[in-house]
Amino acid sequence: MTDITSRRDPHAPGVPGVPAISLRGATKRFATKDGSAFTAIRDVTLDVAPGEFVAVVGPTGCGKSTTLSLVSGLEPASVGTVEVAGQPVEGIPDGVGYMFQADAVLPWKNVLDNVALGLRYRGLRRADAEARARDWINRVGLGGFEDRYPHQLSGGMRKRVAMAQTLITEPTVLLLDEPFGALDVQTRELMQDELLTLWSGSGAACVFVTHDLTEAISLADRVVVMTAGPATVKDVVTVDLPRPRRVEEIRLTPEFIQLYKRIWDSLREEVEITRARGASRVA
Amino acid sequence: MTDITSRRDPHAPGVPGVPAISLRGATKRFATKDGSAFTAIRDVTLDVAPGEFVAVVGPTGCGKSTTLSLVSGLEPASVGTVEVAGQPVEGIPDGVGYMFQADAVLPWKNVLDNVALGLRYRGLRRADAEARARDWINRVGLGGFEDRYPHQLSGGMRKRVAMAQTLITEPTVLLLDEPFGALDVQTRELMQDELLTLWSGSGAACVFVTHDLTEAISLADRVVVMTAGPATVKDVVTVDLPRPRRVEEIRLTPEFIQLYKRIWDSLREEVEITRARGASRVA
Amino acid sequence: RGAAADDDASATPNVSIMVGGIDKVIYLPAMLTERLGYFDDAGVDVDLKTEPSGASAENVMLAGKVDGVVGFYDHTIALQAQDKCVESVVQLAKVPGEAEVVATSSDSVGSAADFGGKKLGVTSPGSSTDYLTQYLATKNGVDTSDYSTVTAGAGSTFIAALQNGGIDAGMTTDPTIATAVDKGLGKVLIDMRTEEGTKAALGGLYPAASLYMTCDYVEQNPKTVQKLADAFVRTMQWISTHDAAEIAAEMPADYAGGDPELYVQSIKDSSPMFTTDGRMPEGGPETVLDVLGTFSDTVKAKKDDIDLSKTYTTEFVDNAG
Amino acid sequence: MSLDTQTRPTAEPQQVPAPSPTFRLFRSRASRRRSTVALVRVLLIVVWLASWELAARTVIDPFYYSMPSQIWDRLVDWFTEGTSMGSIWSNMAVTLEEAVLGFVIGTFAGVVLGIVLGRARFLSDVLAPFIKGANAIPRIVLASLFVIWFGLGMSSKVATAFVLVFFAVFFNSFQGAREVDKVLVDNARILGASRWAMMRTVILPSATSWILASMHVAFGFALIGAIVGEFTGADQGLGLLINHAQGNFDAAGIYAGMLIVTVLALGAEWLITRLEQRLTSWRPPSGSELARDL
Amino acid sequence: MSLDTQTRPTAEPQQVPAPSPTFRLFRSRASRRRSTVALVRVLLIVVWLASWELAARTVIDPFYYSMPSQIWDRLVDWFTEGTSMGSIWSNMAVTLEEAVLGFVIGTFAGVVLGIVLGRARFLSDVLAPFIKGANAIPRIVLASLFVIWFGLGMSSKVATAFVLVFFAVFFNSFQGAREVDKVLVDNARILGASRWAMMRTVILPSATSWILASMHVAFGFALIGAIVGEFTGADQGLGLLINHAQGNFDAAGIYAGMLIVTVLALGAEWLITRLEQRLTSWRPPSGSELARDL
Ligand SMILES: Nc1ncnc2c1ncn2[C@@H]1O[C@H](COP(=O)(O)OP(=O)(O)OP(=O)(O)O)[C@@H](O)[C@H]1O
Ligand SMILES: Nc1ncnc2c1ncn2[C@@H]1O[C@H](COP(=O)(O)OP(=O)(O)OP(=O)(O)O)[C@@H](O)[C@H]1O
Ligand SMILES: [Mg+2]
Ligand SMILES: [Mg+2]
Repeated sequence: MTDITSRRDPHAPGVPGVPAISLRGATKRFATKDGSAFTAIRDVTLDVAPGEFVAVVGPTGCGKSTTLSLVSGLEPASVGTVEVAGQPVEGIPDGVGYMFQADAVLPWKNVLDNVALGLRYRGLRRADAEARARDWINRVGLGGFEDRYPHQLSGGMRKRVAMAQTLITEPTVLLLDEPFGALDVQTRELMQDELLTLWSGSGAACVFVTHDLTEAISLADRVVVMTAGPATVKDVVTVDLPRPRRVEEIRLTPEFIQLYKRIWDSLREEVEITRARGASRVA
Repeated sequence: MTDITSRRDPHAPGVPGVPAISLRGATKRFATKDGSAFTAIRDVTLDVAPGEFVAVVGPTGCGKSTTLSLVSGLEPASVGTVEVAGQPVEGIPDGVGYMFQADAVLPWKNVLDNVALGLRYRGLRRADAEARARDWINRVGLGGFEDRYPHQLSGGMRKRVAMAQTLITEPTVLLLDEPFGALDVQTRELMQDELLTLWSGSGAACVFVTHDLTEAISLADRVVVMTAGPATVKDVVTVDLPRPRRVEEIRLTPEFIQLYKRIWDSLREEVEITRARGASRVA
Repeated sequence: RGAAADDDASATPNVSIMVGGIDKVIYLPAMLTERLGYFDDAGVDVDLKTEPSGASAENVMLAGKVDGVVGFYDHTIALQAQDKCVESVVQLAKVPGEAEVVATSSDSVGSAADFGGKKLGVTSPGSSTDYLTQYLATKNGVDTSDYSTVTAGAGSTFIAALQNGGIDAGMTTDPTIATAVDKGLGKVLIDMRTEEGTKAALGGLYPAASLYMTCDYVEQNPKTVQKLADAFVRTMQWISTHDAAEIAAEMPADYAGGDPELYVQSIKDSSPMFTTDGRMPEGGPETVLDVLGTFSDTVKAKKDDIDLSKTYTTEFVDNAG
Repeated sequence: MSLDTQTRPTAEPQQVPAPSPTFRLFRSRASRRRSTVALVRVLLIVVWLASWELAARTVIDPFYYSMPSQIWDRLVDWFTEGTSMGSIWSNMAVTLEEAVLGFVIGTFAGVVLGIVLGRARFLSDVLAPFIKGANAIPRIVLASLFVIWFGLGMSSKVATAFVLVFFAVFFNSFQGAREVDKVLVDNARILGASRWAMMRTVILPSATSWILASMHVAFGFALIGAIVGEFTGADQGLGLLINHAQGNFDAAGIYAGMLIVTVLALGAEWLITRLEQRLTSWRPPSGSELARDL
Repeated sequence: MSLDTQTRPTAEPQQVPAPSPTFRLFRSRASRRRSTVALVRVLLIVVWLASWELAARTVIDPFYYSMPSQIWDRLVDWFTEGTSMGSIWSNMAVTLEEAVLGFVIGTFAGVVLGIVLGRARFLSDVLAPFIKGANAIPRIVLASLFVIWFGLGMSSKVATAFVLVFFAVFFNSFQGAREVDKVLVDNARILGASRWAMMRTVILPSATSWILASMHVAFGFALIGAIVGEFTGADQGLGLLINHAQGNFDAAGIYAGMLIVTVLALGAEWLITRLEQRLTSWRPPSGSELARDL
């Protein structure tokens, strides 16, 4: 793994003391067909400092993606406040990068154009944008596939295109929704490396949704465990392992195992609640 | 984990001695834009017996999904033969169930109707189909969400709907393309249980694509490692661990660790080749 | 339109004339004048346009898009009822050139008195075929509500309607009349293509095809109008001195459609309707006013205010020659 | 960097039964929006009519353009006194019947043929040029051919309405059937869908928004078809009324006729929109959020 | 249960440069398919013409229905001798020019307005009833209004063609702009797309198949519009030629005119299909595989 520099970068953007992301009692309800409201997340309060890496874990369907959509400004909160860099979120805040859980690359643009998209939107000249896009395509291991269209790629390759598309804009608030789920173990580690390299240099705040606890612990400064839906923050575990970390080494250390166990127990409770609720509702 | 019965079920369908799936030198080429051919898989030879559980691992983009699409009859092989239950594949063979890597549930049907779909296609009466669908919805932990539409579900919930949709038809050849990637660890184990329960009773042949080696080893009779694209079968590792298996116990046994290491090394080579190739092609 | 500036005896003014169906036999003098070269001889450059479907030709003229219209005289009266001054400068026909054709299959219609309960075809609602039919019926004691008016168009649709019983009888012009008779589908019941027939049917002449222009145009471009009148009057005289075959020979070949003989026949049947001098026939305007004043909603209301002398002028045809 | 770890209440009900205040706020915002829309519409109409009336009384010639007050008088006249072709209601009924018949038959044929050809490559390759060519045949010419073929009765107008509706619906259904997501079709095939079940459960629902989009245009076309047919040959109907007005330089009559046609079209439109809402109720509530920001 | 573990060759080239025999087989199969299609088409035409000719010579009356041999004679006549309205080529040129202009302007306006309204909820809510109502106004009535407004020149026919094209394209662009996948729009917003960039890179490409589908119908409509305009008042054009034939019981002339219009439409269709292929080259090669089985 790449050497990772100090996680508190002195050049980090954002006013010191002002959290990059701040959720205060954020609740999101969706209208359902019969007119009643379905609460997806409830009273979520969470601050993420500039330059901090937070991993979010929680039972499936609890509300992790919904939380990210509030931070990104794509959905307004029903109750509570959401702030990015100290400003209430209205529309898309500046500097937010969001890699969606679903496939979101443009089917009518090839890999090169898809990756260059954010730069083109920011008004870069085509040649410059493409040069940087090529660099990113190589970093995610897709060199040679520049002129393929998304439907000609495998699921994992599309994910990596989306990754490059998001990272190329060098966001200061980076939201990643299960980015590496469709990758093989090794590629996943390579991508994790890439991500850490970018992040550590930039001082960006990063929120990383994953189901892989090992991944969560090895990447994050803090791991947030969410409750069964409607989700709220159940537990926050600070990962005090020194950086740079070498996953293969640390995963056998007692600290790692203890952290893993703590998160695992916390999460299991929630999953069981989710499960029991599903079963009882039908009974 | 549930108790798992003998993996050679006496009531297994299929003629004894005739493999449920048989690929012989199967090659698949796609036409690319400039008229030349891109080889996705090359010369794949593999037999799967009735009642056997085969896990397939390989670098991302190597051709795993393509292999499944040949077996399912959705794509014809360019060269070589593909047989299911001793019959050459033309159109969709009887008894094949295929859970796609991409989202494939019908957006205009709610969860209940989506799960009941296969039974309705088979001509079951609505009431019967729905009763069985409700049962399956509970098994995958979605009780209470029967009348939700797919866009109202989280990514992991949609995957579980797809799972139920596939399993309800009780296929004799079961193809699963990264079914549990989007699930949290616990839900994933519950689903694995469900899958094994169904499979062990049915004598179905199962091909299971995954990136999670632990999952592969704990579920499969054999693990097939594929080479970097164009994929062919590189290595086949027989998992001789006794069933029923308890993942949490066996993962610390020396056999497990040895198997893991063997597969891991084999796979790492391929991933590195893929990676090097990507890098060199641009250089 | 800067036509006034062109109004000079020596210059060659441009005039655009819209014909309400350039290939209809009743409007034949327009194209014939051009074919005979009389417009050129008179020193006027005429641009003939066709507008196949009736009434909006006048709108186009009033909107200043064309200078003159070859159409039915009765429009000048209808327009006056709407406070628009339009006058006929050359009268091409003294009778409508229309005939009531009865389907051969229906022998129950022996005269207009038998119209009751029948389906009677007209070319379009509010056209002169419509008003003449109403007039004929009423005059023969059949109320307009006792028969049904059917729009049957002209040409093949009319013929087909006769054949398949869509109408029992209908009023139309040549070559539809000639075709219906030729195909044995219909016979002429009331013939308003001749002076006698028209007088018998309507009690007077019914001036129809004419060249009319807005009063303003006529006032501002007397010399141009004179040239047009000269050309048209020559044509009218030419028609009266030549037989149908000679006339047909002057017309564009494809006006004969599929059947040249039939075309000659229809010219022969219809040519008695033309005036020989372009003059408004005596008593004609009164008949027209009588018909429209009875049945047209717009004219009915203003019947007593209509000043017929403003609907035509013989000034130019008098000077022609 | 602060963080509040909430202790969670024991049994938070997942469904909130009574709408919370926030929700009521949402709803009232939506209804406020609806009334704004209605207001702006009415305002537009009033401004338009007023300026028309004013212009007609001053600059433009009402002989061509008529004016709202005259049109209103004509409408009142038609509805109280009747028209020269009988009661206005029966004229409307005739035209509407022709249009509705043409619409229903045309839509049905267009959807069926469109979907079938959309999924049957060979058939569509063979038939495409014929259908595309047929679409270019001028409908007024066809209208008179139909009068010849079918006579002056209702059938010739229905046929004219049909040809207008059919092509509009056909091309959209055809494209809609082609655009179906391949993975959905594959999934249904694997699940054992028969040809017919595939059509019913996958192709048709997926093409629904295509078909509905064409239906919005199609009813207007059906009315046009009926009226063109009436122009060519008929004994009753709104087309004749308009034609009659044209023959009499009655601009007010022309515009009044067009107005009635428009109102009929909007009525049908309303019904189609209701149908649309029913058929697409499974969709995410359409992108108002999204449109706001765009 | 057997299994062959292949030893892999050291450096298998990932791209196969020369088409393998299998590939050549594929290709020849595709070309064989193309020629079958052509053959069936020709066969259909021959059968149709022959039965028409036969019927006209025996049962049906060629006075109404004409017959292929007469139509052929009329065409030969037109192309060698010319028509009463000048050379057939100049008539075709006039009509084509009107149609093309109406088509281009109508498509442009339809796409722009459709896309803008499709994404601007409030505007579309306000304007929808007006546009839908306007769509129901009979085009023949409009055509005569256009002559009054724009005169007898080309512009009135272009306007008639325009109104036909516009609505067809508008409704599809509108719906196409609404159907854009929400996640693609969200992604582009996050990536910083301006309103205009969003239109250009997301909405428009996504609505392309909708727009193209409507363009297939629209050129036929443009021709119809031009011809309707010519019916209303003109001095040249195919519409007059057909109208002239109608007035003279020249059934052969009517059908010959329609045939020429059809050929023009197919020519334009061919061009649109080429455009379509270019614009949708990013798509998976359409579901022939799929259609075969369906
Ligand atoms: N538009 C919507 N309408 C109604 N309910 C919704 C909507 N979007 C999400 N939900 C519900 O909100 C809950 C949370 O969804 P979300 O996508 O945030 O889950 P998640 O934690 O990301 O799950 P996963 O790990 O499976 O992706 C789910 O129960 C889902 O059904
Ligand atoms: N329609 C197509 N046209 C061209 N190339 C294709 C097409 N479909 C797949 N490919 C290529 O074939 C290769 C194998 O794809 P496949 O989807 O089988 O990979 P995979 O092993 O399933 O990968 P992943 O683990 O990422 O899902 C990839 O390089 C992909 O780009
Ligand atoms: Mg999610
Ligand atoms: Mg795959």
